Amino acid sequence: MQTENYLIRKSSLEKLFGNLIGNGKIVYAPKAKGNLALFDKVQAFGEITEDYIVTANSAKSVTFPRTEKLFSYHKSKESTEITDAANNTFPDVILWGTRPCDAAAFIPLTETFNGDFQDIIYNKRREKVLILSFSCKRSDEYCFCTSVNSGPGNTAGSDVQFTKLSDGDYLAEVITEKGQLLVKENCNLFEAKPEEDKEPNLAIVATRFNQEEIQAKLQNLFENPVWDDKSRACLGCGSCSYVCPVCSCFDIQDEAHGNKGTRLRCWDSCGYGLFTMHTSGHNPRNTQGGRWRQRILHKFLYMPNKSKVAGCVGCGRCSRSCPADINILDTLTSLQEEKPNE
Amino acid sequence: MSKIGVFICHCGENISSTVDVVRVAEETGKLEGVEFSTDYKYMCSDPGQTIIKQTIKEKGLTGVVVAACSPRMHEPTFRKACQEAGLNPYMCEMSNLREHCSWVHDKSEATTQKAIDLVRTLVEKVKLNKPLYPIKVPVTKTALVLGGGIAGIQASLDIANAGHKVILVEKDPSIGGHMSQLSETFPTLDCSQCILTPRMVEVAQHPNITLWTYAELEKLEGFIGNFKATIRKKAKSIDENICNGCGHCTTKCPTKKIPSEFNTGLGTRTAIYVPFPQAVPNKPVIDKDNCTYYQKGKCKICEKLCPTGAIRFDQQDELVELEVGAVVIATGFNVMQPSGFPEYGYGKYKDVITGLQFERLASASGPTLGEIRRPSDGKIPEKIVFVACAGSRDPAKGIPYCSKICCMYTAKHAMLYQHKVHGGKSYIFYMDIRAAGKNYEEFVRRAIVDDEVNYIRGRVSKVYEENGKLIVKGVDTLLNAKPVEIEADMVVLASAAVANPGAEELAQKMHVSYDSYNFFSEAHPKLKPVETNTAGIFLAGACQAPKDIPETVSQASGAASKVIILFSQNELSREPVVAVVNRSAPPVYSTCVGCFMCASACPYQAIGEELITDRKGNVIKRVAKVNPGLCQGCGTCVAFCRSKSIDIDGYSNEQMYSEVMALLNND
Amino acid sequence: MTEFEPKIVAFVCNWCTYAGADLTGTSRIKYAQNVKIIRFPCTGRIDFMLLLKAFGEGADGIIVSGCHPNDCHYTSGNFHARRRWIMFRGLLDLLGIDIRRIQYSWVSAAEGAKWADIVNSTVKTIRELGPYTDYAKVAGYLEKEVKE
Amino acid sequence: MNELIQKATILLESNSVQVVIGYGKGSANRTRAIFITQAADCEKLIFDSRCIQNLAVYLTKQEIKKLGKPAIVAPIPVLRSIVQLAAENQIAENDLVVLGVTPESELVEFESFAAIETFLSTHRIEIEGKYQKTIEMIKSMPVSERFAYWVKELEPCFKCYACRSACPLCYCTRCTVENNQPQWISVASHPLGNLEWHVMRAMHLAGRCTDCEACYNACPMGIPIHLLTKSMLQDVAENFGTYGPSLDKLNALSSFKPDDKESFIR
Repeated sequence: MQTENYLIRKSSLEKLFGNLIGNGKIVYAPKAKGNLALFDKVQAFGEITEDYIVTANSAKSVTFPRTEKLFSYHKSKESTEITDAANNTFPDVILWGTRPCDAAAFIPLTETFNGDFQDIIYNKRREKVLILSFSCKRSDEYCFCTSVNSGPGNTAGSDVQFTKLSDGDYLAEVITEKGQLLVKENCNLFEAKPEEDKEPNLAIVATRFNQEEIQAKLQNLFENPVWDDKSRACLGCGSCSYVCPVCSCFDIQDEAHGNKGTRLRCWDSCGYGLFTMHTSGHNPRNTQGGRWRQRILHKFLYMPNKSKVAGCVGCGRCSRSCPADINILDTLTSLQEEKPNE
Repeated sequence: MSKIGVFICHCGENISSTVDVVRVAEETGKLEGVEFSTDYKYMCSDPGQTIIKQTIKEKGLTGVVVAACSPRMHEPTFRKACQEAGLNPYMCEMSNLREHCSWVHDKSEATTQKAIDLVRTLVEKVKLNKPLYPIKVPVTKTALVLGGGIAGIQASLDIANAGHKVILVEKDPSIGGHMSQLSETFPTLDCSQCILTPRMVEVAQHPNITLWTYAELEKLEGFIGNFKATIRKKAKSIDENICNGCGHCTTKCPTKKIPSEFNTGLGTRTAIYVPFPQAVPNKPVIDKDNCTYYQKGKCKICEKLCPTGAIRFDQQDELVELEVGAVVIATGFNVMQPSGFPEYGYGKYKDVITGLQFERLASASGPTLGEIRRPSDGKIPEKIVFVACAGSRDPAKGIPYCSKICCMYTAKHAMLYQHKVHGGKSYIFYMDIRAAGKNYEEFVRRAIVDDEVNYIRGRVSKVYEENGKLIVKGVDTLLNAKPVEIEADMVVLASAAVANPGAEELAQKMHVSYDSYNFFSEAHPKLKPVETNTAGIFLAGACQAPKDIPETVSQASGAASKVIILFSQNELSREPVVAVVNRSAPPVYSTCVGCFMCASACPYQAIGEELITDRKGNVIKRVAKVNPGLCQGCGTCVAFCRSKSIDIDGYSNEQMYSEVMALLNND
Repeated sequence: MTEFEPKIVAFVCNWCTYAGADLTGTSRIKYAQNVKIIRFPCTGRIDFMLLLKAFGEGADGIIVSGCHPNDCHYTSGNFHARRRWIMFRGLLDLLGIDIRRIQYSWVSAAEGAKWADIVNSTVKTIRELGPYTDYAKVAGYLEKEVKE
Repeated sequence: MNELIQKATILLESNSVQVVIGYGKGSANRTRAIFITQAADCEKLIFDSRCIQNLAVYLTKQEIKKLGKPAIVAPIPVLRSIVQLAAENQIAENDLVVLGVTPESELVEFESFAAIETFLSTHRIEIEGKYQKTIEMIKSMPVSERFAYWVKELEPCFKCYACRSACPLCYCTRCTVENNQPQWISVASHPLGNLEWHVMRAMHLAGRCTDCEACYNACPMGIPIHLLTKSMLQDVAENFGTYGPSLDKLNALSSFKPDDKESFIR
């Protein structure tokens, strides 16, 4: 559909929030915690912080929770009864205050869950999510959205995107039908707005590399010292994957309690040594260098090769949260200088 | 897939009267992996065991749960039955439905439900059991016997006569113990020393017995068949090899007024002394605390007089390490000092004495040469009162248990008195007369009928002195609680038999359990009366509980036979419940990271290190390794291991975890 | 309304408390059915995680019992256990895991009556504290059917 | 830090070590661990108050071990970890050069691990007052409230195990949480799984933790997990009278005293 532009007054924004909460919707929004902002359930408008570049955690958990019940079972000597979680009804969730990068991340994420296998639970959850993104007025040196075909005002993935204008009011760009419905239900809060260039109200994010170039280079960079060099300080934790809005690897776990139990889908990370460990003890990816390479290749080569969408939206979270200060941009920019293997 | 058999025992009616055993069998039969479940009157009986054995064979069971009494009772029985049916014995577990359920709860639904829970828990455990095979360890065929009383003497002689080496350690300068202090013995009135001394001499001369007197256990390490004992040989201040036992030193020693322990303070001894004339070894020791030279630095008369030059003032205690395969504890008992009972006047009036003191007075080798004379003035008492249960059966001020020997020895004392003091009058205040034993009741009858001892059923409330007499006030409960007052010349208190003062410390050194009175605990009150909870350590005599001589001797022979059985094999099969460090294929080899916290926690120093090397001999990994011979299976290391790399067979992480899960999830 | 019947798991060593509980039986001293025993070789073997697991699986209370100090069949397993418990208890308390629900005790093979007393008094304590709903709520997150 | 750079250069030039583990410039205003193998690169070494990562964690990492014998830039927290790692047989004196850095940014060299221990005896671990206060505040809550407090604090934990990976003492090749026979700890990061994980982590550090705060610094969600280990450090000190790392192989939990005091065992 064609994007529709509206104006929403600063004061109306709070009313909009009030209406949503009033209708019993679950709202996730950035909440301050120490020096961090975290996506969390909020009840009141006052809980929401505006002071963040991006939140420490991504918003992916609303569609891909870190622990997802797939089914539960109850077995006896004769038979086993299974309750499939795919039959569940999932709640309406509103993501309030995602950055454009986070909203855009749902595109590759949804691709992943709809490849060879259509994940019912993921899709049911995704259908119920309304994404109200806020464009970026600030960026930091970790941000590189513009290098991965996105930007501080990218509306892809959002249902509605709000941009704070110089007078404190907001431009509301309605991108989807879901967004239209929101405007309809709260029409008294939205005013018509003529076409306006929002660029002056956005942060400037320098383009650091070209994604397509990197993709082409990576075809022939499997054996390269850069992987070990750039990952030497890697501690082998999973924080980069877990804060990443696109990372979607998971592990299947059964939790048994006597004859009852649950099968769970839990987040997993290619940063862990155990991720590729075989039962025999052999580990094809047995150093952090190999694991770091996998992370980069997966995002910048395998995913775009497979589904045309890269697995990175340039939010920079992985670098910000890395306890060893391993910076993905460092690796990517130095890759640009590498000569591909012949 | 597991095929578990569940066998619920009624134990006659012991279990079935409160637990619905049929339902327990029915409910547990529904559990996954349970192939068969049944209940039976007596699972431990022959037909009961046959049911188990047949079912194992017919159903091809992979595991067995017997829900019956405590595994501490019948685990070996049922494991053996499984083995006979071709199932590894460690694939059998017991669920304790008797001691932990039917005997402690009333009949109710909750009791049956608890029984079901307990059985289910063991079913889940046994599913994770794995076949285990006994560990073979060598046996050092030398026994250590602690204590040279009649118990230690008997045990030593029996073991030695079976052809095994014995080291007999006695803390006093001579063996003989309490029995050597006794005058005559009930119920035969034969002279105690006359029957004991030949045994003492036999010990001294036996080629298989090494006798160390004036010595004590310092430390005991190791395990059955392989103990390492450290003995402190206290300095006797003489060279035993040179001393010929002539006795010059003891007669000339200037310090002569030391109360003689052997004569219970009724006589004296010198600082260099032999405790009694028939002592074995008959060689003196110097009592450093009372010796003038040791205390004041001058004297050395004994050294000057000694014809062989055997005195060694510079002798030091010596610590000797021994390797022994078994230990018999025969450290005896002690007599409670009745000073906690001021009403009896013990300690206040010289003529109120204990039963043991009376033994010395009545003994031909005693301070009065066997004449009954008052300690105060040496007069022969015309009237004598014996007080039974002076401390025994008195939970308030004494000890709650019965000292067992007092009824008999008090009858004996009264009888000896009547025989020695013609025309004397003797009275015994008693609570009950306990004379169960061969010829015991007849003996007491003889005292009452033939020797006219006056038995008064009642307690003594007060003893006090008046005009040179001891006034004994009491009550005769058989005569409508009529007050009784006797003007006596002497009062003898049958003071309680208690544990030795060092018993608790000794038990801790040896890691054997003991009861609240500090008597050593037998492994089972009925079926393992000479064993302790620690394999290879046995009990003989009154260190376990008060006993008379025949009982002590029987138990000593029993303990000896246990040692002889142990020594009849060159190798010992040990329970394979030991810790193991995991190993796996390269490149992991083991998940152990070699922090060795387990090694520092192990009480047995059973954990060493192992170097994992490649083909060229380069060290790849340094990991912990358990010596299964030393490991005793406590599992402390297992709970310590952060990476869960060490586990214990029989109580593995998976087994304990599944027990918790099963116990709390009844569905 | 039926009275709350707490689920209590007892982690006991084989040599002292298990034997002590046997003696309770031999002596026919009655106690509440709520406590069920799991036999360990030694208190030194008792992994703190098992206690936590017990709460996670719905236990309302826990008894941990072994040989008195100096009486350990394995000489020092109970000393190690004691240190572990001191630390564990401090941590649980800081975390707000109700340490009143864990009764530690020394019960020797000769203390049949003490075992009955420990059981009965623990059952009484846990009855007073009520079901451990705080923990059950956390443990039952996936079921969301925790009974208040 | 010229002294440090000079020393590192000499070590690499003389091939006394093959790698220097130190701090270099990082992203934004951060510093990061750098691994210098060429003497010429030693100039990249920096040291200032931003250098808070505990570098000792790298001493047991296989990727770093492969580089050869290391020298390590070691401020106080790193020194403490080195002593504890030595006590736990994870590092050997001859396989490591320690470039100690005092709080005043002065270089100290050590002849032996024992010398480090001696040096540390004048730099004892102290739990800062603000933490003591927080711990006291938490302890003063009613038990139910305290539990709720922690459940909420631990809620953001998604089990990335950054706390574990950043801790020099979490060097196990297989962590308990990775053991699934049995599955001691729920892998899932639901409230129970999170609680169990943090109890286990803290218990496994009891008597070992050197209070470097690496776990807290590493946590991407800012969970105050260091309060658990700090509180346990206090408990160790109060109950067993020991505080901080020691070369003595017997640490607080693998040793005991027969007369250890407690008030809760009946």
